[in-house]
Amino acid sequence: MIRYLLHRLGSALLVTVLASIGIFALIRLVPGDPVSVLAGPDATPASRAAIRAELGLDRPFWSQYAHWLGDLARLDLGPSYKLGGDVGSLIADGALNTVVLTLFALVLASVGALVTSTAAVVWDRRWLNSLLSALNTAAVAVPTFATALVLVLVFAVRFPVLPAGGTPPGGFFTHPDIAFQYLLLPGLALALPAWAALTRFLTEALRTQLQQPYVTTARALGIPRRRIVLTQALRNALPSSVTVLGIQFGTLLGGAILVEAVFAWPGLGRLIEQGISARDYPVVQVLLLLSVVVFVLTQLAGDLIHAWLDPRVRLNGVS
Amino acid sequence: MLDLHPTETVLAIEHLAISFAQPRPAVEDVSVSLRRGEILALVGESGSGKSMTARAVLGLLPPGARAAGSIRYDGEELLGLPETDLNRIRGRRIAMVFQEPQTALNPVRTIGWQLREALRAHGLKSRRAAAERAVELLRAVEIPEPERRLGSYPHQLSGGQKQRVVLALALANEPEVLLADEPTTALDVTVQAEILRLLDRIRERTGTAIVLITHNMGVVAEIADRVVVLQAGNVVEEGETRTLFANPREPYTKTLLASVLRLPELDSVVEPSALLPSAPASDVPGPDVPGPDVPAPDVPAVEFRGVHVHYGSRRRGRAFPAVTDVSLRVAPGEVVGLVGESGSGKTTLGRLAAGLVPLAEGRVLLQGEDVLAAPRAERRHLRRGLAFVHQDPEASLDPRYAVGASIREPLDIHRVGTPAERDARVAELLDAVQLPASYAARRPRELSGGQRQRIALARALALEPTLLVADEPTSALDVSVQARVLELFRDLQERLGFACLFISHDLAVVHQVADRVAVLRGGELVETGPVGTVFARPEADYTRRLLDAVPVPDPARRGRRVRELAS
Amino acid sequence: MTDIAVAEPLVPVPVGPVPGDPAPTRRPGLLHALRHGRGLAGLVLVGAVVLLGVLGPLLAPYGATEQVTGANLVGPSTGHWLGTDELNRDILSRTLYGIRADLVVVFAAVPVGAALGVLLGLVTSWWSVTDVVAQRAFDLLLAFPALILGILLTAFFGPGLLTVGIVIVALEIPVFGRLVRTAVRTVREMPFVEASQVVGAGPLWVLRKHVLPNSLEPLTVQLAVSMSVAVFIEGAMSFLGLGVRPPNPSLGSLIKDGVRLLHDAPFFAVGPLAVVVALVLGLLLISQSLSEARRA
Amino acid sequence: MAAALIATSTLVAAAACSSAVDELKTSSGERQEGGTLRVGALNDIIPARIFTNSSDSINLLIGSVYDSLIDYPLDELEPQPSLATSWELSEDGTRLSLQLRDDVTFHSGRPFTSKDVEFSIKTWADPVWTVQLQRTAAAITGFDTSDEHAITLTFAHPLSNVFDLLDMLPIIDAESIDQLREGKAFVGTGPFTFDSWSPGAKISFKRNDDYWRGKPALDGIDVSVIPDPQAQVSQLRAHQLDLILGASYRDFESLGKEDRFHVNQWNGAEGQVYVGTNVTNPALSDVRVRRAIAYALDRRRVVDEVFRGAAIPISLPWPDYSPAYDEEADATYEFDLDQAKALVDEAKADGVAIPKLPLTYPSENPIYGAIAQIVQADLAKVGIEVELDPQEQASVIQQLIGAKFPALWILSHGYAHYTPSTLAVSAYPFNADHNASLYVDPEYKEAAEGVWQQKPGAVDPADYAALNEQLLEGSFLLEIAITLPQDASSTEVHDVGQTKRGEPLFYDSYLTR
Repeated sequence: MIRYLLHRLGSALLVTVLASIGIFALIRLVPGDPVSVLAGPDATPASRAAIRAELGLDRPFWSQYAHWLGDLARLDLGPSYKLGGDVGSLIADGALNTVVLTLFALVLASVGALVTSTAAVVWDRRWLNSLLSALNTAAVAVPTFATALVLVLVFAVRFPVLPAGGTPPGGFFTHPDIAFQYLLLPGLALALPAWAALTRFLTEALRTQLQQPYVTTARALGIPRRRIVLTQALRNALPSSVTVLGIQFGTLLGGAILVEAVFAWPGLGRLIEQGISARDYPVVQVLLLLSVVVFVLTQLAGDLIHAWLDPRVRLNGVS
Repeated sequence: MLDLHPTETVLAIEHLAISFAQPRPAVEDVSVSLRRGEILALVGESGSGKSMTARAVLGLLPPGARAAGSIRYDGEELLGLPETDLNRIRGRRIAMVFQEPQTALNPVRTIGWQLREALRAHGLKSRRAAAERAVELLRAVEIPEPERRLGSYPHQLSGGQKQRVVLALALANEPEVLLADEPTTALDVTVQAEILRLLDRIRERTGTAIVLITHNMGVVAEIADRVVVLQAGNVVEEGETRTLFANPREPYTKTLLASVLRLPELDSVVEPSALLPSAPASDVPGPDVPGPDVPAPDVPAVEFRGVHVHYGSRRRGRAFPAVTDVSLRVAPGEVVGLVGESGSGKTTLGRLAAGLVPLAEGRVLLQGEDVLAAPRAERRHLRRGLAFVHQDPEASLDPRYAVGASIREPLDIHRVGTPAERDARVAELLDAVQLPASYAARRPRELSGGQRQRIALARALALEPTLLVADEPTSALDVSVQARVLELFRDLQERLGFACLFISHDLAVVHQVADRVAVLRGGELVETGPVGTVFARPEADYTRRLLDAVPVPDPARRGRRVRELAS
Repeated sequence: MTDIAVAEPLVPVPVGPVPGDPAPTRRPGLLHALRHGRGLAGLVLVGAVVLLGVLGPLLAPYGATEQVTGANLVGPSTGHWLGTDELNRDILSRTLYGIRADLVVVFAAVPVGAALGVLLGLVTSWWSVTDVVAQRAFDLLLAFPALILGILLTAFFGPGLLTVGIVIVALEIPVFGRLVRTAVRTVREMPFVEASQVVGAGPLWVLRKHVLPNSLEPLTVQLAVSMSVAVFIEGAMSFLGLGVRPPNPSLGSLIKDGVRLLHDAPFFAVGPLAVVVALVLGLLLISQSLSEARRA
Repeated sequence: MAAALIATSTLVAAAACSSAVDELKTSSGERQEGGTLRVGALNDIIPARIFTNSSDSINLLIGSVYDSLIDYPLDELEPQPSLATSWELSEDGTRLSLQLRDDVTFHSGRPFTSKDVEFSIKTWADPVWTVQLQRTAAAITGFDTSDEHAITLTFAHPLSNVFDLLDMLPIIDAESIDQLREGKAFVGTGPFTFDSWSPGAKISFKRNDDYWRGKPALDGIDVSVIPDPQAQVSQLRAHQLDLILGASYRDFESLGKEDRFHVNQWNGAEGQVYVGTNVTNPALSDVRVRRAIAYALDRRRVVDEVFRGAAIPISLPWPDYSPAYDEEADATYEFDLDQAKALVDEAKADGVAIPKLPLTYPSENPIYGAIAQIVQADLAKVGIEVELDPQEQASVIQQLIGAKFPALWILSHGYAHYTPSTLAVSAYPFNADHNASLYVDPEYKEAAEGVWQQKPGAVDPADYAALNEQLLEGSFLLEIAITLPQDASSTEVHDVGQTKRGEPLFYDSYLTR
C-alpha cells in the first residue's frame, strides 16, 4: 500500500513539474503583451520599458522560470500585474469562494444522488423510475448557464426570495444561515448536472450490485430487500462511485467558471478568465498549475478512498 | 428427531412449470417430494431446470420468470407468496447454498457482520447473543479459530472456508430444509470431499433435509439417499441411489451414467494397454499430414528445463512464484496430462509453453530450440507449430466474427495459400471436428458450448501444429458433451499425431486422454509417469490423496470409502 | 482456476457510463436500439435538428445577417416568428443558420477528435513505455477543465468556430484515448486474442482484427455523449464570448445574446435554447439507449 | 428532485430567522443619517496603475480619497478652486503660481503643504506610473516651495493644457507612497478614507470626519467588484446594491424607465467611439475610400440602437462646450450611402483595388461587436467588403500600440472633453509623431503641436480651426459618437455627483429610508 502510494506520488510530482514548465512557456507564447495591457494605449515607450523592467519580463526565459519556482517554494507569489493585489491573497480569496461553492455543490449532488438513486432502487416502481429518468435527462440536457439564469430570474428577480448573486456580505462563517441562502442558487445550478450524472451512475451501480450472487445469498436468508440495498449493495457500489465523484469534482470546477460568471461569484473561474484576458502571467500560471495539482490530487484521493473503502485493497495492497 | 417421522414429507413440489419469454419453458413439469432428514439429489445437465426448481422454492426466480404448479412447505403453499411472507420462510425454514463461494459472500463486510445480519433477519437483535451464536455456527461448520474469523473479510478465506461460511449462514436459523445448488463444483476435489462429509454430518446432527443439486454423478453416489434425474425441465427417473445406479431404467439415465469417466481402483493391477498406448519414440506424424517442420523423432515437441515463473512485478516487490524449477519433456505425438489443484501452476506451465507468460528462469525448448533466444523470424516460425485451446468456450472465440473466420485466422496470419484454399481448409477442419461446413457462417453465440470447443479445436489444428496446449478444454461442458469432445480429441490426436499438453483438474479426464501424467502442487512437480501407473500406484502421498478424494460414481463402494476416509 | 494477478492501477478507468459491464456477448446489434423507444426518440430529435440545419437556407425567411430596417428587438410576430435581435435581424433565420455552426462542431470536430484519440490510444497502449507517456499526456490535457482549455486556446487562436473546434478536438483526444486503452487492456486478455497470439499474430494484427472491432460499441456510445458535450462546449464558449465570429450565428452565441437581453427580450433565447436542448437531449437519448443495448 | 429541493429551499428561506433578501430591503422614505452606500463596479483597482483613470473602481477611489488642486466643472473648462484657492499665470505662460489651503490635513493627520504638490507632480512625471499626461507633467521643470501654502511651477514651454493636469492630478501623500504601490494604504485629503481592500472582491471606504469641506453624510462606501454588468443589474434589482457603475446601455435605458431606479447620464466626462484606418493599407491609402467609410457610418442608428440614446453622433471629437467645437465642421459626415458609393466607385475607377478588409475590435465588450456588425452591413452596401475580426482586448491594444492593425478597427479614445491640445498630444490615436493609423503628415503635426505649446485659455481659435481642418482632411480616424457615462441607483440614493475625470462623487450623497 505504502509502496503503491509512493509510486503514485512520484508520478504525480513528475506530471506537476512537467506541467509547470509547459504552462510557464505556453502562457508566454500567447499573443498579446501584459505590458501593453498594463500601460494602456496612450503610454509612452519610456513608460512601457519601465514596466517591462519592473515586471522582470526583460530577463531570459529560464531565469524567469527559476525565479518563479523560487517564489513558489517560498509561497510568495508576488503581486498580480493587472488584477490588483498579491497573487497569493487573490488566489486564496478566490479559492475560498470557489471551493466553498464547489464543495457545496458536490455535497448537494452526492447527497442528492444518494437519496434519489437509493429511492429509485428501493421503491422499484415503473412510474418512479420513468420520472427520475426524465428529470435526470433534463438536468443533463439543459446547459448550466441556462439553468443558472432561469434560477436567477425566478428566485431572485421575479420572486425575490434568494439573493441574485454575490457572496454573503459577512463571509461564509459568521451567519451560516445567510451564507446558505447565498450558496443555494449557484450551488444548485452547478450541482444539477453532477447530481443527475451521479444518480444515473449510482442507480446503475446499485442495480448491478443487486444482480450479484451475494445479494441472492442475502435474499435467500430472508433479509428484506430494502435492508440489503442500504447495508450491502450501497456499500459495494461506493468505491466505484468515488472514482466518478472525483471526475465530477473536476467537472464542477470547470462548470464553476460559468456559474461564477452568472452569479457574480468572485472565484477562481473569474480570476483565470480575467487573468488570461489581461495576460497576467503570475496569476494565470499559478492558477493553471493549481488546476493540474488539484486534478492530480483528486485522482490520488479517489484512489486512496477507493482503496480504503475496499477491504480487498486495504488489507492486501493489491486488487 | 431423525427417526420420528422418517417418511414425512417436508417439501412437496408438484407439477412445477417455469417459463420465460423464450419459447421453451425452463421447467416443464417437475414433481419432487422431500422427506424429513434425507439427502435428495437433483441431477441433470445444463438446461435441465434443476437450479430453477430450487430457486422457485424460495421465490428467487430471475425477473420475468413465471412459475405455475405448487410448492408446499409443511402444508403451506409457497408459490405466489408475497415477499414479506417469503422472508419469514427464507433462511428460517428453508435455506439455500450456492455454487460459487467466491461471490456468494459480500466482499466488503466481515464474516461476523454477515452472520449477525442473517440472525437479525429472524429476530435475534442482541449484538452479543448474535456474536456468540456466530462463533457457534463457525465451529459447527468446522472453521478453525472461529472467534478470530468473525473479523475476517471473505477474501481472506480460502475457497473451501468460504463455502463453509456460506453453509454457516444457511444454517444460522436452523432451517429444516437446505437447498444446496452445486455446492462443491467450484472447489478442488480434496475440499469437495471435506464439504460433502460436512453436509452429511450436518444432516445427521440436525436432521435437516438436504436437496443437493449437482451434475456430478460421483458426488451423488457419494452422499445422496435418493436421486431425481431431470432432463429439459422434466423428471426422467427417480429412485433410491443404489437402485438407480445399479439398474437405470430410462435410456437418458443410462447414457448419463455411461458418460461418467471412471478412474481405475487404487492399487489395482495396471492394464497393459494404459501403460503402453503406443511407443512415443515411434510416433511420427502421419505421412498424409506433414507438419510444418518435421522434427527428428527424438527431439521433444516441448521441453521445460528448470523453469521458474513469477507473477507480479519483481520491481515493485510483489512477485510470487507460480512455477518453481520444473523440468518436463513432451515427446512428439505424446499427450501429457498436467494435473493439480488450483494454484498448482498447471495452467501457468501451459501458458509458458504457449509463450503467454514471461519466463523468469530456465529454458523452454520448442522442437529442441530455445524460443526466447531465437531470432524474431525464427520465433514466428516456431510459433506456427503451436496452438492453444482455452478453457472458456464463451470467450475463446471472437464474438464479432463468424466461426469460419476464426478458424481461418491462423491461416490469414501466416498467409497460407490463396483465400479459396483457406476456405477449403476451413471446411476440411470443420469436417474433422464433425461439424457441417455450413457452420462456418455462424456466430459463436449461435453455437452450444461443445460446438464452440470443437471450433476452437479446429482453429488450433488449422496450421497442423506439432504441439497443442489444451487448458481445461472440457471442464465447462456437460458430461455427455465432454465425453464426445474427448473422444473426438483422442481420435484427432491419433490421426494427426500432434503432441499435447493437456491441462485438467479432472483426473478421470486426464486418465482418459493422456499417455503420461505430471502431477503439480504449489508450482512444483510432484510426480510424472505413464498415466496408468501413476493413477493405479501413485508414488507420492499427494497423488494418492488427490486420487482418494475423487468421488466414485458407484454407491456400492460408498461404505468402503467412508471407512477409508474416516481412518 | 485462473491464478493470474494482473498488475493494474487500483482504480480502474471507467469504461462506459456504468460499472459491471459484462463482456459484449450475445445480443441484438446496437442499431436495433435506435429503432425503438428512447433510441428512436433521440434519433428523431437529432434528425429534426439536422434537417432544420441542412434546410435552413430554404426555410429561413431572411438571411442570417440581414438587418431589417426598423425592426429593433421586436417581439414575436407574424413577420418574425421568434422576433428580432438588437441589430434588427430575424432570430428565426439566425437560429436556422446557427444550427449549422453547431452541426459542424458536432459532426466534424468530435469525430476528428475521436479518430485522433482512438488512433493515439491504439498505437500507444500496446507497449508499456509509449503507454505511460501517452497516459501522462492525456492526464495533462484532462487536468484543465474544458472551459479553461477553451479560454487558453482562444488566447492563442482568437475567438471563432475554428477555435471551438480545436478545443473540442483537444478535449476528445484524451477521452477517446483512454477509452481505447481500456479496451485494449481488456481485449488483449481475452482468450481469443491469446489464441491468435499463440499462433503468431503481432500487435498490429490483434489491434486491427480484434481490439478495434470489439471496442467500437463503447466508442459509439462515447461518441454520442461527446457530441452532446460538444454542443455544451460551443454554448459555454460562446457564452464567455469565445465562440463563433460575428456576424455569423451559432446556437451558443444566440443564447448568449438572448441571455444578455433576457430582461428586455425574454423571447429571444427561447428558440435557440429549445434547439440546443433538443439536440443534446436527442444525443443523450441515443447514447443511453446504445449503452443500455450494450448491457442487455 | 430539483422541484423538491427548491421547495425545501423556499421553506428554509421563509422560516430562517434572518433572510438574506429581507436583510437587504432597508429603505423607503425620509433622509437617513449616515448609512453605507453599496456600489457595484466592473473592475478592481490595480495599485500600480492607480493614476491611469483606467477602471471604474480606480475612479471611485481617486474621487473619494483624493482632492486635486483645481476642479473643472463637469461641462466647462473653467478651473475652480479646490486645494488651490487662487492662481496666477505669468505673461509668457511658462510660470504658474498657486495659493494653497492651509486647513487641510491628510488622512494620516499630517498637514498638506506645497511639498506635497511638488511630490505629486513629480510622481506623475515618472514613467513607471504610466500616467497619460506624463508628457505634460514632465514639462513642469521648476518648483518653488519656499512657502508652505503656495507653490510656483515653471514650465519648459507654454502648456495650454496645464489646468487639465492640475484637474486630474490627485494630491498624494509622500510618506505612504510605498504602501500605495502595494495596495496597503491610500492616503489623501478627500472626503472618505480608504478602509480595506480584498482584491477581486471588495473595497471599502469610511467617512473622513475631518474633511476640510465638512463631514460627508454617508458613513462609508462599500464597492463590490462585479465584472458582469448583468449581475450588477440583478443585484441592483434585488436590493443587494444601491448604485451600479457598469450596466449595458439597454439596461440603463430600461432601469431609467422604472420608478424604483434613477439613471444619471453625465455630460462632460465623455469618451469617443471611432473607426480607425491603417492608411498604409493599399485600399485605405486613398483618402476617398476613407471618406466613403466616414459617410457610410450610420451614426444615428448606432446612437439609437446601440447606445440607446446615451451618445451624440459626431464627425470631430469635440463636445459642444469645447473651444475647438465647430458645429458646421462636426456635421461634415452625415450618413450618406450614395455619396459613399460615389467615392468608392471613383476610387475604383482610378484603379484602387478594395479587397475584403478585416475590421478588428475587442471581443469582450458587446458594444464594439454590435457597432462592427452595423458598419459591416452598411459598408457592404457601398461596395466595401469587411470581415469581422474580434480579438481579445490584450491583443487589440498590442496591435494599437504597435500600429499593427491590417486595415480597420473600432475602439474608443478619451481626452476630447479637456483642452483640445490634451487630445492631440496625449491620446495615442491622434499622436502626430506616431499613431496607430501610421498617418504622417507635417501639416497635421504642426497643427497639433501648435495648439499645445500655447498659454492656457489664450489659444487662437484659428489654430483650432486649422486642427479640425487637418483632421477632416486626413480622415484617418473616423469618429462615430461621443458616449456619455451613466450610472444607475435605487431612488433611495440622492445627490450623486461626477467629476470631469469620470469619478463618481459621494461627498454630498445621502440615503433615504
